[in-house]
Amino acid sequence: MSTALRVEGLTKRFAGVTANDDVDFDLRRGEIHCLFGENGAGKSTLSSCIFGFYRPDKGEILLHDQPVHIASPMDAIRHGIGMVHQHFVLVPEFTVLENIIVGTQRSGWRLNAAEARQKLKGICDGYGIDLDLDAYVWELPVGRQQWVEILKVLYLDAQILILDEPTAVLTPGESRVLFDIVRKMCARGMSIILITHKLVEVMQSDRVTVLRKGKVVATLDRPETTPDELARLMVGRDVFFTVTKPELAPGETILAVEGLSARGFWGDAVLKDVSFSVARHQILGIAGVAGNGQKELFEVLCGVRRPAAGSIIFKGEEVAGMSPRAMMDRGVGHIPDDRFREGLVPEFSVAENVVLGWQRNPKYCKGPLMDRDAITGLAREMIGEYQIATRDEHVAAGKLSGGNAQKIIIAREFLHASGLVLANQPTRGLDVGVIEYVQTQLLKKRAEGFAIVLASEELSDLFNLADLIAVMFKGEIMGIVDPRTVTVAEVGVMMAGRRGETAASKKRVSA
Amino acid sequence: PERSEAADPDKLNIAVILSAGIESAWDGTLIEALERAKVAKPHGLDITWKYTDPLWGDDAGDAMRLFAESGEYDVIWAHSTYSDQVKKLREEFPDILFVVVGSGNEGLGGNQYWVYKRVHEPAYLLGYAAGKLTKSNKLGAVGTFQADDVNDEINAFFAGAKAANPAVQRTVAFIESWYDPAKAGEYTKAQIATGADLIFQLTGNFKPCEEAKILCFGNFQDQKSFSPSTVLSSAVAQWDPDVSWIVDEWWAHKAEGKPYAGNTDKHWFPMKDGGSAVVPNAELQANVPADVQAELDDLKSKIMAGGFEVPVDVSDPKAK
Amino acid sequence: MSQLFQEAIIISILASTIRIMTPLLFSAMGELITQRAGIWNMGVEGTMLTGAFAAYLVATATGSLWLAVLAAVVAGALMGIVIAFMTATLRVDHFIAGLGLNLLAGGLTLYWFQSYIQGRPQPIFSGFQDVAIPLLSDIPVIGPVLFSQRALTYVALLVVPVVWFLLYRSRYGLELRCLGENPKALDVKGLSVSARQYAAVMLGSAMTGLGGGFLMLGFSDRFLADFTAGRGWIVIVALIAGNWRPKGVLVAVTAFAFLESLATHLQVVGAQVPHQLLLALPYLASIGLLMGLRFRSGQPARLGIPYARE
Amino acid sequence: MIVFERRMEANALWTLASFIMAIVAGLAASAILIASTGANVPDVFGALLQGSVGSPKALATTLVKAAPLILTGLATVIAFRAQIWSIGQEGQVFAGAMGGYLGAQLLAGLPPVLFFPGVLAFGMAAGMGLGWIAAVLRSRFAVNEIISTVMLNYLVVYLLSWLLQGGPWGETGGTVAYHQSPMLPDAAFLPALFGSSRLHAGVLLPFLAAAICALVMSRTPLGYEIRGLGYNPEALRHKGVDIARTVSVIMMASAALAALAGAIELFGVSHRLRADNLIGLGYAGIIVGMIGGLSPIGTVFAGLFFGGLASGAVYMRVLGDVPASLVPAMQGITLFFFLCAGVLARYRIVMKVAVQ
Ligand SMILES: Nc1ncnc2c1ncn2[C@@H]1O[C@H](COP(=O)(O)OP(=O)(O)OP(=O)(O)O)[C@@H](O)[C@H]1O
Ligand SMILES: Nc1ncnc2c1ncn2[C@@H]1O[C@H](COP(=O)(O)OP(=O)(O)OP(=O)(O)O)[C@@H](O)[C@H]1O
Ligand SMILES: [Mg+2]
Ligand SMILES: [Mg+2]
Repeated sequence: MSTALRVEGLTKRFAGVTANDDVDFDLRRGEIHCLFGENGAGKSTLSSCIFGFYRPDKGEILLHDQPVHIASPMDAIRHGIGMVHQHFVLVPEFTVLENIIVGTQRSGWRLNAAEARQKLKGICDGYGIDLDLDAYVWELPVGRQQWVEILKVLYLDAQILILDEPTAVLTPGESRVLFDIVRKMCARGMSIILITHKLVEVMQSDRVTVLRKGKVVATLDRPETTPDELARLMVGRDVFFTVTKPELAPGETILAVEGLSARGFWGDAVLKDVSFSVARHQILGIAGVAGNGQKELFEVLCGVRRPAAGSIIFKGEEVAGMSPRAMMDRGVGHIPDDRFREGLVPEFSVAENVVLGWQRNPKYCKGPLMDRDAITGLAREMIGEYQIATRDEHVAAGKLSGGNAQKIIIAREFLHASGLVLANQPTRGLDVGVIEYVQTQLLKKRAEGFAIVLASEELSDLFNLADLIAVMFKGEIMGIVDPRTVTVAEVGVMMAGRRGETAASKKRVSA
Repeated sequence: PERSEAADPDKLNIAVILSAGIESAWDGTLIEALERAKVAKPHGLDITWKYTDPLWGDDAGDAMRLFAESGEYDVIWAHSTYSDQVKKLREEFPDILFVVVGSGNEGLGGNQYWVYKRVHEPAYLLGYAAGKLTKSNKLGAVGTFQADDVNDEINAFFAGAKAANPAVQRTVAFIESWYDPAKAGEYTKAQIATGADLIFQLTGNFKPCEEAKILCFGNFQDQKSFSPSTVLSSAVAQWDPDVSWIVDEWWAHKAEGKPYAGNTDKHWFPMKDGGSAVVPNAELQANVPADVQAELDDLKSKIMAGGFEVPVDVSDPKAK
Repeated sequence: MSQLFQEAIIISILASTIRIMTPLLFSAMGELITQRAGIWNMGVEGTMLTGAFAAYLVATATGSLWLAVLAAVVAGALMGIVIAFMTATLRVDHFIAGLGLNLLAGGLTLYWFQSYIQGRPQPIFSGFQDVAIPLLSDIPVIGPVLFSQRALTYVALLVVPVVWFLLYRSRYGLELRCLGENPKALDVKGLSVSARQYAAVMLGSAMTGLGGGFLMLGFSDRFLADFTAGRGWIVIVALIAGNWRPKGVLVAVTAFAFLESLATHLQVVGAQVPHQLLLALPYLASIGLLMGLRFRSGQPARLGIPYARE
Repeated sequence: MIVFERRMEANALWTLASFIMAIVAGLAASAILIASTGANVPDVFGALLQGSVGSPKALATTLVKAAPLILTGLATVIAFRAQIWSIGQEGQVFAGAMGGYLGAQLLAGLPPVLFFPGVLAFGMAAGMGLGWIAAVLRSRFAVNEIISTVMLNYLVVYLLSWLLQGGPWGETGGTVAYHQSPMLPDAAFLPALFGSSRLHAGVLLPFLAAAICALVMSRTPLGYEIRGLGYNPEALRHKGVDIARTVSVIMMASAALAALAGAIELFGVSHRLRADNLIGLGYAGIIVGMIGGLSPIGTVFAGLFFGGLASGAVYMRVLGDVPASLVPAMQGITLFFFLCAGVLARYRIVMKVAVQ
């Protein structure tokens, strides 16, 4: 196989961090080459340098063994390099078609959509992608938005494709479709750089390059390695993929939800008649494809969204419609899914974020002033206890990698909650080391006697952790099942809208 | 008083604090009067002056103080409501003659003189002509802000019109801005739309009259140059008697040792003393029938001779 | 009051609405283009003032009104370069760049004006006259309201569909809106964000300057300090109230102009309330109208946020 | 190739150097402007210096001019830090003076220790009323605060005009009204700090206010919430902060500061209610606050700088023979160079060999 692209001695520094340190890397024609590494290891930075989006401080890029000068994405595109960025680079207010053609037309006054439509039809048919080109992107579920990103690249005739965590927002089914398509691309001679944290996906590639702290640790042929080895290379220690969950008898009911409904901005029903209950020492898993009401459910439970109907009994008290403040004061902890938007103030320091929401608490105040010593003390304690990788407690939270930012939220919520923790997608986008850590922490709280509501698109999370799994579809609960008695496939069917057996829950509730 | 016996002064240097800018009618007419005084050389004086940009409040006070402390100025002519500032200075500079002008001032006396300007007599004459010339029996007046020395003109204009033609209806508008020609234009056009066929224009925008091809009257300054085809006549302020009054007072103090005795009440020079005038636009004379012109001439000579007094009415002018 | 309902007055109210709104419309459409490109230019007042002053200088110096129009456009575009340099190149806070421009323009125009007239009587010019469109202007009510206006009024009214077409139907418009919604989407395709922002701000500011120039050339014969008298703020208000859409902005500007025209006529027909209340009416009513309206914000997502790649 | 590279940490010396360069460049540009009209540049600058810092009296004037600007600047800081784009400082200044004047009518005769705090409180309360209206319009009716505050500015100006001309507060009698109220009694003049100087006691308030603002912003829960609201209101909402209430508090506090500016102008400077010494203080305050980097201490310096320019303006006009409008032009020019300096300070200039 010939080399499609080679990177030699690439170094990229940001103010203060060396994100890539003398990286050597090569991509063969027609292969899927996985970049694997912890959060913050420098995977996205390396990709962006190849794509000409960042300018490396040192190093060379060779295409087909010829040194090339890639000064901007324009050059990269000209050389047939395309990139799907880790975070969507889409315009929600534009249609799919507009998102794809914006900036690609080089002549003429009028928008020439007809021609583009024709070409896109060809691409979609060729790969079996089904997407309404005239839908607004804001109307699409996140999973579908990823297809828009991929179409953008294909539309520009890329031969080398960089996919930065494309499956983070995809359901397992969608991920499978994506992999089928990626393999088709390889068969057509395209070469793929794939970034992912999911070992299942890594194991479907041809070769793997492991990055740690900006350096290449190893490049391995996939058949010659194992997930355990990769994880060890990545973190520098052994990682256990299944945490052990002790059997615990559920205690008294902490949270009982009955007939809960809620409406969206346009008055549409986003939650329909949701009922469940969680007890002490119990984790209720919420399964479902993102956008099926999980977010709204958590918002109602933590008080930021008003329910339209129904009751929420928390420790025997009706709390439906109470403010977030009231819920927090009653001991409800909330780990939101959008950590940098809802869970943290990125510009605030780690210390400031540790007391977010508790800034008026007398514990952290001295008279009318905030007690700096108490707050930094607490922050240091949390940094130690939760192993938050940061220079010190004064660093802005937004500067931390996703995993470490998530730890701040977990630390804060666990510290202040008593009784109930609501965790929505706590492991999304995290590397396996951190996932293991988050899972351990949740189990620790369970053992302490908390009730936990945990939503995750990773069914492995739920099967590892949950005592019961409620499956949501279009704002409704399709059924509540016992993970010990159902298979992943059965849950998958319910996630697609088939009503399932709720015997397990009934048994427990009546018990 | 001692110095004055040594030699009569031959120079008079005036510092002028402008309130709106040389391009405005209020300030521009003063400078014109000073120009004439310079040529006329009262008491053989070489009159020179320096003026500031528009200044208000304590900035004006600071400027006056700088002028006063420089020792170069004999008269500080603050051309609007500045008695609060003069109050803080006049005792410190007893030799300097301070002038404040127009409404809103306090008559302090001593070395503060209070020049007042009323142009209501010419406005009455314009109104009289308007009353005779109107066909719709409806007249308009557009002003900037209400004030004592604005209201008197508008009221006199309508009083004149009423005297000439009891059927006259009036419409009045204030734009609450010193400088907004577009807004002034809309108010004028609105008046024309309500049927006004002659406008007393106090905001200086004659375009609407040009477009509607109607006649209008200028205010405070001869404004026919702005719109030769519409400005039939203007009620003009003339500061010459005021300037010469002040020069005389200063002279009497400087040369004859007479103590300053500023007025504490409003003091204005009527039309007969040259404090104001009607300046018609000769090119539009054909619009005024001979009999109307004769009546106007008659009325004017009565006013000039003191046989007729135009009442001063400073109440809020309202549409009627 | 009943006078208000006479035909002549209704025509006058409507015609006045058109006159009040057209200069604002140029500027608002200019600011719309600027803001859709993600630049929150608070310097509308200063840009309009500079356009008006440039128009005045050229009109009095050359006597040519169309050269004066050109001058207003060029002056506006120059102000646009200043804003673009501050926001796109230096990535200074958009608000302060615009407010600074207002300060600068207010000071410089007055300084140059005072230096220009140097104490002599202020030169004046004779501005645009109404151009009645044959036949159309004879239609009752609509004719005098819409079809006997200044030539630039027709241009202003045409600008709305043109801007709409530019934004929604042209290739440039798609890229321009993309600047405001997510400039990174252009950047990752290798297109220069800042070059496009310069172009958009210059075009937008040129139109904003034209608004000031039209105010001067269409409705005045001279320059005065603070000539635009706060209209730039009304433009910004109209843009927000119009939810950043050409049609919306047109409606907002029209509504404001209509209220102002109505207040004008109320004072003139002698409504027995303090005239200050009538002058305040457009502002009071605007707030009232906006309290009743509620819509999903059309504010460009990245409006006012300086774009940096790293 | 010479490139600008972002600095990790600010370097104090380089920052200082950047700002000195800005001042020099601003002065150079102003000199060109002055020379363009034929005036003598050294004379003009000399006059400016003399009028701003050249004598105790000039310094006093600078302080008196800076005082309201610092207050409106602080009002801007508080609102803008929370990303509340209030343009209402102008109207709030007016409201402060109007409220103060009303207070002076009602509290006349009280001893000074009660009278002055009382009338200032009246002024601030009037401003807070305006701030509250804008906050309610924003929170309850989703009216953008730029719109509401701009509109309220107009309304307040017309209200004052009516109060003084046609309404109850116009001066009547001997000296007929000219958009001003009668003079306040001497007892209502803020006492002078040093004998007969114009330096009234009110000029201390902005400094006190700035210190309080600095403390509130950096050390109190409210300041924490203000900053947080500016960065990420959504996270605050999720963490139990009542956004509507906080916005009200911020807008009212901001308005109170701006209103205090109007009140001290009334009781310390003009001693009668009139518009012309209040016009522009609010808009200038926005610029002062932003030049001050939206920090209370920076605002004090920016306010003093603007105050100095304003106080030097008259000298420049009288002694230097240039139009007083040179000052806003100079302020604008310097502002732009300051902005450039602010950017420059965050970069270092390095020689670099281009990567191939
Ligand atoms: N624009 C930037 N400015 C400053 N530092 C940055 C920037 N982008 C990335 N970094 C830092 O560079 C390092 C590498 O980041 P990068 O995004 O490449 O990691 P990654 O391997 O993609 O991580 P993840 O798995 O979380 O996406 C991190 O320490 C990150 O904080
Ligand atoms: N990002 C979004 N999220 C939710 N609703 C939206 C979004 N964008 C638009 N809408 C709503 O969808 C509908 C159609 O939006 P669109 O912008 O196409 O309106 P429109 O009718 O084309 O407006 P105009 O013709 O004035 O441009 C409107 O009700 C709009 O408010
Ligand atoms: Mg990444
Ligand atoms: Mg649309």
